[in-house]
Amino acid sequence: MYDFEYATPTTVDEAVSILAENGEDARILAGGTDIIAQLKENRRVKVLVDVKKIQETTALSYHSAAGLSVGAAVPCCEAYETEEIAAAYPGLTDAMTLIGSIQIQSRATITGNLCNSSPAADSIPAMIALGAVAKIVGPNGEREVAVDSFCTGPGQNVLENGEFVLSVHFPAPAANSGGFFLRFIPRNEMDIAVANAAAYVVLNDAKTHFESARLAVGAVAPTPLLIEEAGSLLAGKEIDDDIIQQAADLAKGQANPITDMRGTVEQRIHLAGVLSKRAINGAVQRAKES
Amino acid sequence: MARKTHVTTTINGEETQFLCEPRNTLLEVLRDDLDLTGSKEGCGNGNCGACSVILNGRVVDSCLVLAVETEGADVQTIEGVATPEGLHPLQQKFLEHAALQCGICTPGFIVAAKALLDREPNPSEERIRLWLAGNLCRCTGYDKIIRAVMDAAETMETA
Amino acid sequence: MPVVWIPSLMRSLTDGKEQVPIEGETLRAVIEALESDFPGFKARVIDEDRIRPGLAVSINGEVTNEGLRQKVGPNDEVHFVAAISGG
Amino acid sequence: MATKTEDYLGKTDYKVVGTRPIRHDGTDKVTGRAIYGADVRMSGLLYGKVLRSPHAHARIKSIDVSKAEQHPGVKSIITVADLPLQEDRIAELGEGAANLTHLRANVLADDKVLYHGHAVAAVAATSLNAAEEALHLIDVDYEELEPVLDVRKAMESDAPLLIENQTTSSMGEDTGTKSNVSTHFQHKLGDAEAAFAAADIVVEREFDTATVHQGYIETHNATGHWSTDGTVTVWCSTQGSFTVREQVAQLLDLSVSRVKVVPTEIGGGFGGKIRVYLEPLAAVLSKKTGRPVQLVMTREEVLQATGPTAGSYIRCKMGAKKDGKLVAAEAYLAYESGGFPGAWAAPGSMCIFAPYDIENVTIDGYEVLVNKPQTMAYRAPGATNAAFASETVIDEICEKLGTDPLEFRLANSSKEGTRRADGPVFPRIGHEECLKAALNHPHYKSKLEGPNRGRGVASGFWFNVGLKSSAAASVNTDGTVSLVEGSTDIGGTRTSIAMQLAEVLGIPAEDVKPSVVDTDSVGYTDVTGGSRTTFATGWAAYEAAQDIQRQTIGRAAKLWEISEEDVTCEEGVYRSKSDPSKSMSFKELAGKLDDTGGPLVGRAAVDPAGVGGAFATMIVDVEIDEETGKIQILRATLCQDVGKAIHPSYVEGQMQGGVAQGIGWAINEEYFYNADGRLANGSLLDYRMPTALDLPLLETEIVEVPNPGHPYGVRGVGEVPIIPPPAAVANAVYQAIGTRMEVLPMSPARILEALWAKGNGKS
Repeated sequence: MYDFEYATPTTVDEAVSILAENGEDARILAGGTDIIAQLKENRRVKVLVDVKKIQETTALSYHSAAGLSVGAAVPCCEAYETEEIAAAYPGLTDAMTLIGSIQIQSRATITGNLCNSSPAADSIPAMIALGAVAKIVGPNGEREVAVDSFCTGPGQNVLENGEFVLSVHFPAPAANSGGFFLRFIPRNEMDIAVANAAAYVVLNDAKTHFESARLAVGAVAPTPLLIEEAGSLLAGKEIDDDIIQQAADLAKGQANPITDMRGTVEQRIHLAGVLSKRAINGAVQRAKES
Repeated sequence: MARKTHVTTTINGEETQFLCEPRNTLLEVLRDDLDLTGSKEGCGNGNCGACSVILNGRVVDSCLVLAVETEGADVQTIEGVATPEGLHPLQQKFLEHAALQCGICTPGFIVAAKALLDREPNPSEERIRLWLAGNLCRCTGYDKIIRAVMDAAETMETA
Repeated sequence: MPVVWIPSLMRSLTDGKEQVPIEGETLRAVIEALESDFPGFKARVIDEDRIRPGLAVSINGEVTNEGLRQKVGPNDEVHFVAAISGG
Repeated sequence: MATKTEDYLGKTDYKVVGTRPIRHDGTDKVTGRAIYGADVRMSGLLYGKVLRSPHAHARIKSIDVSKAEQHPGVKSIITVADLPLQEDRIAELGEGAANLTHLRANVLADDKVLYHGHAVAAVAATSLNAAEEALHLIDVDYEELEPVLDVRKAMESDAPLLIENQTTSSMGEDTGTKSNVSTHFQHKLGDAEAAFAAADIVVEREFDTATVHQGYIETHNATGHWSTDGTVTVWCSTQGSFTVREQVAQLLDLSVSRVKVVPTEIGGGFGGKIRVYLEPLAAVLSKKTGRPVQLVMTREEVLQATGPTAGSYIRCKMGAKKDGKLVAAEAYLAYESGGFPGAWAAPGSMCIFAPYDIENVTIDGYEVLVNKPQTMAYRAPGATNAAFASETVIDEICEKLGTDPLEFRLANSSKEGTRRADGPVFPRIGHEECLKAALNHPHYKSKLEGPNRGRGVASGFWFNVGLKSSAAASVNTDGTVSLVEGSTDIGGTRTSIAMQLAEVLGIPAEDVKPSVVDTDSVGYTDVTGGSRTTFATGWAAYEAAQDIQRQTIGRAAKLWEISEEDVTCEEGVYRSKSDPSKSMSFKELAGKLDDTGGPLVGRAAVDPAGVGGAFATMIVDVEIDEETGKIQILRATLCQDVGKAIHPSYVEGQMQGGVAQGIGWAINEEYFYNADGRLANGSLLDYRMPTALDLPLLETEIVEVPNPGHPYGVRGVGEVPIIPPPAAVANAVYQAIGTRMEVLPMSPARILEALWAKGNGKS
């Protein structure tokens, strides 16, 4: 590992100024599960900015009306072990309980997963489906960016020099709603998604029709994708296999994957459809049980 | 030579101070500076669990923690699992069930399993398998490990 | 008389014969006898007065650890097989 | 008095053998106290790192270390020029033979690098980070060459040559033609061609298997100290301290007595920790710096540059009569040996048809250079690839005949007297017993229902080996016995060896104190490998116990002032035949050693024949997700003839571990190389070994057909369990989805393609 400096700012301003001053040479350390692994692969960093001492990053709050706010340094396990959160956001919980191992979940954060901006990130489609918004702080103050437009390419995102994500916000779940996330991996744990999918559906009171739906897929394009057309298609429709299949086919249609050692183009496109269907079905099931 | 940071932490119940570079992982400091070589490095990037330690009550891969991050933290390693009175039930059951062959993954498994039983005294087989999926064992096929953990949980419940 | 089974890739030396009964009380004597009947045989199985590295000799199914000194009985079967170690 | 082998073999009332004592080294291993290679600490220790080739195939034009030498903390940098030149000869290295120029060029590349990760230079520095930084400052000028990664392409006459003067050797004869094929051999029994012509059913298929790694969790390591007195000490995790001694001595032009190897605890090996990689580097770096030097590989280095097992291409053809008799078999096995010659097609070809009594067989084996790391043994090396082919073909014959696959195997099984394709005749073996155990197993009798589910079976054979072992035991005055042996303990063998000594002396296993010691402290002992440790080192312990017992009888006679002939010993109790009032236990006698002649030591060195070959039969149930192609293992059972299980828990452990590795090989594990020959998945994230969540509880059925060649009937258990799983899983997959899988691993992508080819599953 190359040498680097370690900074522990205690305020947002302090962190922003270190980041702004060092530009690309500064990286954020929260859970460390990506950045430390990258440093071991000889990634060069001048200063590692540990944001865990900034109070806002460790805040985790949930209100049934206001929704969920997850600070940038809140590890996955802390979020999913909070029963109300797990109950209100099962789709997010699915993702958080799948990221790496228990050991990884003890440290890894959804903000880190978001900012690493891997096309195969597990929590990003889950966040997109739930309509999550990232709160970004930087030299010009705060701004909010929807997670569905946060990533711009593999490992790339909208963060500008000096900016970092302070927290991620999730709207309160609607009545009769359900979320679901799943991925396909060759093993049953400890793997990078060949493809993944998340769905969030809101049903009518009778739970026979979709009121609205959001479907997102990952690892099938340079960034995780929100399949907006799937949502438009499902809204107002009666729940049946055929319409769900059509929505899943829309995800397949938008998939634009690559072939690598983890999967082929054909396999990934196919899986985008399979997983989308399963995600929507899973979300519907949960909405019906809600 | 990079300058070193002074860190004060609690390791296995004892206040411990050490000097480290920012780039030193907790695993390196445990092994190379504190002579706690029970935590093993199997992969260095969080994929095998051999370096598992309990950090502030949660099991982590110490290869993916920087030592400087542990200022003020509480760290439990495999060396702190047994007491002068004897082995922890998990350790005893690992021996009785022959749940180790080469033994290199064993400290990580015991630490991770302890973290589970500390939280959930009566986990199912499936739950144990999920919890321990981040700990690779290449010798046993996991069978005897799973049985040992289930038996230890039962013993601790009735004790 | 002991019978030597000729490895298939060496049967060109023995006019295609798969098995050769041949006199000899030790492995060395057996190989020398084969050499005199089938010139070139010895060099294929012996290297510096030892059985070639990678090769082993089996007498009645038992790999010998006595090299060329191995006693060979009148009813014995002699095979040249690959030396096996394993993981 | 029990002193003869016959007195022990086949006994049903062993007191120690067959019990399950807690292993002697257990507490150290569950508390983190056990010292593995990377745990060795000493004053003045320097840290070493190895510079590795980024290319799969390149000529080294120059290496410039001058910048790196100036880097703070760097103490020494070495290249191949620092290793004595070796003549091009084959040396016996205590574990098979090796060409010394190749061994040297593998440790540090000579004029060419032959695989991604090939060692090029090594640095010793005051810290690991300093050593690592220095690596980036070494300038190597490479001329890149075209890599060849596929065994069939490498065999083509116009393929790029890895070793330019390499020719093909066929049973001692050199073809003289330059080729990547280093070895061709052949086994011929009967007339396969004629028998195929007369067969009613002939099945032929082609198979490919990927390169896979042993995947031990502990990475390679070595700590070397070159003393000013000219002796070298090496601490390392190895399967064989004596072969490391031999290899280091040969590579450094030292006599073996100048090298001492201290084997630390070892974190898995499975065949992969026999060849030296770091040990000579640690020694030379220590010589140059005057300080001890430690090198520890990263996981990526292990995957890139140690010895995985061979990828292969296999053609297999078998023929049977309508009445269910196998009459002919033919195989063509081409195994990758990696960057240097020496692969595992030989044992593969000797095992491929060994479970069956077939009168007409032709087998051709080829070992082929490719730009991958030099392959190494992996648990029954070569046999798993081979059985994947033959056991799949047999399954298809059973299907065509409409016969139960276990009944068919039973009807055609090898037994005592069956001639193997490579010539020799089997002694007493237990394949039939394994098959019967499988037929009668509740698993096989259970119903498997549900869509996309299938059950498969397969058998496997492995020779096991004997080789040399030594042991010495001293009797302590408290009645315990301290046992020293040279077999590094990877899976509880201290205990299985100690138990064999305890059985003779009639003392509890716990009263034996076994230690694995360095090469100066015990007689020569071959590697912990070849399933030989409990067999051969156990035998040495048994003999050492006999040596003790001969002496204790003398001591008892002296004590009682009677003749030795008047003393009997049964299960640790000494009695006078003529005077029943005289009796005492081993422990009591041990307390009286001082009065009867002083210390008592027993010793033995063995090189046993009588190795018992081993068979295993597996039953496996799978379920396939039709939409994703993923295989889930529902249930797995292995029935294995172990001869005699000395410590059944660790026998089961070997069976389960082998099955788990075999399942990993079957469904997910493989090396991914980019087109330019770079390893893309050098991590445990993407080299996908099974996790706890990927396997069910693994059922074991220990079959005991005592090996008449061993005092207790031991055959050896470590290797054979890895052989059946890939074929058994493939056969189960066929039952589930109706496609014969011909490529390992049967990854989800490959299963999905198979489903698509049938028109299934594609949404």
